[in-house]
Amino acid sequence: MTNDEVFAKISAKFPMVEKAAVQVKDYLTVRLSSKDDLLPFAQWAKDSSFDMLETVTATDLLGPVDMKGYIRQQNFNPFLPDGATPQIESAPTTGYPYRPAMDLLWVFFSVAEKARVFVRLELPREGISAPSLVPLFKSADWQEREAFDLLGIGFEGHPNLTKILTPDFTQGHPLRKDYVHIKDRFDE
Amino acid sequence: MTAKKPDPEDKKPEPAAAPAPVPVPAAAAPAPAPAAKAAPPKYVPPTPVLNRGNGRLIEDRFTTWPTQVFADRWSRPGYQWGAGMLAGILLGFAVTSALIGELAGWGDKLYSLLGAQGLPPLAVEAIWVAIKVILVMHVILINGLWSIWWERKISAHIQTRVGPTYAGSPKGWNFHGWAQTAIDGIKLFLKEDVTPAAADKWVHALAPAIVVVPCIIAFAPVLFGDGLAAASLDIGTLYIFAFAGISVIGIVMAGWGSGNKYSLLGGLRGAAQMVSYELPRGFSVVPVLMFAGSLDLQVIANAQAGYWQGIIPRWFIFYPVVGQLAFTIFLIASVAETNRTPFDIPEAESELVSGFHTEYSGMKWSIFFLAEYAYVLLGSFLLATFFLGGGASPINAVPFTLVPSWLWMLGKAMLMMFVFLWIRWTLPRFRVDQLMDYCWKFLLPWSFVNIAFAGLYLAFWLK
Amino acid sequence: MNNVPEPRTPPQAALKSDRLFINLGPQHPSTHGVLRIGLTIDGEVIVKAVPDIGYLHRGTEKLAEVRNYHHCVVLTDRWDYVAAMPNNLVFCLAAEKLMGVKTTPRADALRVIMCEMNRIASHLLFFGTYGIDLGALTPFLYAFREREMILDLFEMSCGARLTYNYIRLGGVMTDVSPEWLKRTTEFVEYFKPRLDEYDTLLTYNPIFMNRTQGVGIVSPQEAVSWALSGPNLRGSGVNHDVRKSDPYSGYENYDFDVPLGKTGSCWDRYFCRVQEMRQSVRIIEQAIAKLPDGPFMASGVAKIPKPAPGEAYAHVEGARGDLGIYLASDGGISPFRLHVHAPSFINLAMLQEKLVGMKVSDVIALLGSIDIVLGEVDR
Amino acid sequence: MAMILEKLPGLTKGLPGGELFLTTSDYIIDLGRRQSMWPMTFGLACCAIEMMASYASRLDFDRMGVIPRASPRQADVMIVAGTVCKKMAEPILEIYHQMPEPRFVISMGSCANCGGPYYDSYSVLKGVDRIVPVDVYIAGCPPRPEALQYAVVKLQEKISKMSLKKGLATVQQEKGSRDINA
Repeated sequence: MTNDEVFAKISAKFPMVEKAAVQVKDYLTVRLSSKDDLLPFAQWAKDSSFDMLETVTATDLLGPVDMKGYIRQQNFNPFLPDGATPQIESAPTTGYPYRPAMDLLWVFFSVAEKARVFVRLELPREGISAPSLVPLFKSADWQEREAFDLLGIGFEGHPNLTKILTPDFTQGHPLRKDYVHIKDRFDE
Repeated sequence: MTAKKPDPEDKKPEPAAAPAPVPVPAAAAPAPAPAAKAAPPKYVPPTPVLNRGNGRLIEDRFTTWPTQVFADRWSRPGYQWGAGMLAGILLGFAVTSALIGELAGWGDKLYSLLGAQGLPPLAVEAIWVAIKVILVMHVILINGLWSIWWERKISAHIQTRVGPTYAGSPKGWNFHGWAQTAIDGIKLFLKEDVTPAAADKWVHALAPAIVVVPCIIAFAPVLFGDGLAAASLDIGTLYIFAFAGISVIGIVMAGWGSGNKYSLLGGLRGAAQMVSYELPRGFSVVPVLMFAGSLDLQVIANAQAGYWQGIIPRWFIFYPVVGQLAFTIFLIASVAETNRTPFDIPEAESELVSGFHTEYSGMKWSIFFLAEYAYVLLGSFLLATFFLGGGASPINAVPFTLVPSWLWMLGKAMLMMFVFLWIRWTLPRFRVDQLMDYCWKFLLPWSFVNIAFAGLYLAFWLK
Repeated sequence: MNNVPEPRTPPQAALKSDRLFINLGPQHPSTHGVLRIGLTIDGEVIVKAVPDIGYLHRGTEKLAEVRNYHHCVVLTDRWDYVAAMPNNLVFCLAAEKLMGVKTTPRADALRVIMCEMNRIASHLLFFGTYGIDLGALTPFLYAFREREMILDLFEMSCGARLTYNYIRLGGVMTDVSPEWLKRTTEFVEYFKPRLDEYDTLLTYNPIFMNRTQGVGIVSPQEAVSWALSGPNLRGSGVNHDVRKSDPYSGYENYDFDVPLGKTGSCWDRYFCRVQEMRQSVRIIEQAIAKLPDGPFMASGVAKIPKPAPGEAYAHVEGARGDLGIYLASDGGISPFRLHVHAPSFINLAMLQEKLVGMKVSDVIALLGSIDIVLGEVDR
Repeated sequence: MAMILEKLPGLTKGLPGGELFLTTSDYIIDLGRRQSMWPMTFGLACCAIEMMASYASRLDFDRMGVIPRASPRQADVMIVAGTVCKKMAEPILEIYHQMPEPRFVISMGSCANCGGPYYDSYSVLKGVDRIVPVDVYIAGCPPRPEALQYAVVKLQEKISKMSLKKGLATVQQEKGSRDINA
């Protein structure tokens, strides 16, 4: 199935789903209008041969990453000239629409048709939450926990939404752009 | 293929080509005897390699295989000493086992000699028993030195490695790492002895003793050659099985007393396994006992004397079908009794860390190890006695029949021990339920069938 | 009435049994790293399993946001450190899509050769460690003998044994020499009979087959629902291989089969990997035979690339499955967002459900057959 | 046993030949510790693969008497092979305390030395020497198996300098491990 055929099928069923403005290169990217569309869409995907949920993740669109999230020390390399900065610092670029929102991403894959559809949903950062797909796809379990742990996205209906990767004493969600590292007992 | 490193084992000179045992300094002229043979290849240092970065010479000792540097190692005095030490261990092993029996033969003389000193009979008896106990214990200790080293070398060569090489090295006494076990022993002796906080202190401390003591006791009637045994018992077979079976208590104690869940699982698995495999092990010997008509190991060995057609020895393993079946079942059950792969589920490293001895360190742990190898030795000697004709020569011809019986016995036992090690380093591990199935549904029924076969033989063939 | 004795209650709970909680890991000989599984067992049977990961969480996805694109290749090496070439490749493919760089045919062929050799090296490691997990120590040593040869070849081409950084944006780090090609051909010839040796040593060993066949069966529906990939998916009989369905780097030009399992048991997953090594050998032979001439690096890759804002997704068939990278750029020198679709992480998730009802020994058999690398699970 | 060893220098102080006895004991003790170093089978990350390679056929660690033990109770050396993440720091410290004395630590690879490529990561411990005393550091990412074997040789040299008079402890061991809960 080509991307256009897939999109034709989708738009026949869900007229409110539109092609995303920024397409993931070479793949069909659609954008949901609200988070209420997600569960019907996922149900449809599961029933119509898009039976594998490959990825659940999100992008924080707040802005360039905060350098306070990294444990940087002064460079003690004596071979470098004074004032040299070998480490890259984050910097905003002009023209990119930074905004306080998160762009969620689900990737559905059809094993039979070898077709892939990227589903995006933009939600505001404050108190962000989305419906969980665990009842439909088992693979959503850990990936949603990962997104919760690293990005702080709540998934409604997830049976066990707990930390998965970071240790218990890590505060905050590291992949958020405004993450500030709070020193723990392992940082002197 | 790629940058070739010389395989050390291919280039190894034959041990037979060793110069005379007199220590010859490395630089000295070769002795007359080796001069007649082809001179050993002289070590030629490789062409110097320059570091491309800084233009300095890379020392050749980092770019060559160590054995290549020591190509003329046999001329080094340390190497000869090391070989001598290893031969000493082996010889001590043989002599100790031989002495047990020789003393048994001399018993009457010693008895009368001690009695002539005016000692009371009880004291004479006590001295006599003490001598034998010490000798039997030496068998186990020397076996530990020998068989652990041997296992490490055999496993290494099975796995395309070389095994211990440098042990004993600072003065170059490193003949194939002969001292590795001894050095491990020194280290283990000096290690901290940890008793975990959660452990049951007394049970934890007693468990190794309860594993190793029955093992030593079980060696009493073991036949080391023709008429060579520390104690000649009418019920020798039963005695050995009875005492060897006690060790399982020690394993359960180790598992329970360690206060570790892995140990507990290992101990319970060990108990289930060892109790189960006692049965096929015992029943597989029944045909042998039926043929020999006795439980006495000496009688069993004597029953295998002689040759069919003057060629094929009348060993029980050569009795068609029954002999081979009994041998196989007994071998498998013996491997299972010693907790070695493929039956090592009590200490399964990839599942239970180290099983029942997870929490043991230092000397206590090494006693477990000693007991394991002692059981391997026990199994080897039993196999040699029951199925391989004891001290009898396999070939009915003059130079072979003149070899002392204890040497044949030792050779057969070592062959069997090699089989033990070979099995260990080849096969994967069973699962617990499969292990039990294998015992109860396969080995045990077949050992019963085997007894029936043996009865038919007795009725129609052997009369 | 008073004379009637009260009925005696039977002694209750004469045999009191309790469940045991054991911690498998984070330091355990067969967890292949630092995985922890909390097992609640009833005798030898597991009633509950809770995998706990994150003991190797290094925060690579966050670190990538303050590295430039060339630096990121270095980070990718250390996800799946057993097969690092596909990691390099997938990041480069994604970044090249963002930048619009087109690689040369020779670079593509070299990438294919390297990835397939790394697949062999990775499966050899799996073969060896799976043997150790099931108690056979010797296959590990044989596997490493061959693996060392592959590592020697890698060392000859890029100087590193494990973390290669060989596949760069726009091509590869350096061209291979004719000597290298000759030696690789020699290795391939040497390696083919070794595979038959492995089959006699482990694959068709009755004890090994008893341990693995019929254990940890994953049905095709379950496999798709768990989004398994790689040999774990194909072991269940689902025909999905990125090299066939979504070809990259010229895989469509090579003739190879996708080995499939029948029942989805541990043995099928194992067997898929062993068969994949044969297919990799075929691909390497073809790629060397028709290795095109030309430059090994595309022109037009900046020293500090600044791709235009956009998003790209690339995925390859890594040694462990469908390894994908989602890369977003805001026009700066660093990726704006890097997300790794890590096959080990997703394959491992099925453990919590599949382990229930198994025996303790089978935990190791199942865990080993999934073939995880903790660096990729935790990233 | 350790208690007897500690008292030995005092006991033999005035005795004739006491010095000779001590030196001989030192030699034998060091020989045992040096040539029979059993590391934990304890892999963390990439370096663990190189550690496995050094046990394998080509480089055969068994030549030096180094065989891996699965249980910390039977191990002498802890090879910290790979990135030490903060979540893993406590288990490592626990394993270190489970090992019986004398115990040694080899820090393998840049990550275990100082954090390596993850020098600014929020979840990586910047060097295992922040929690346990390290005897030998190996540079590299990952170090070659030969480097690990060289580290073992260096550790052997270090052990051969241990003596009863100095209390049979290396400088690092006296430093002890860090109490991370303090």
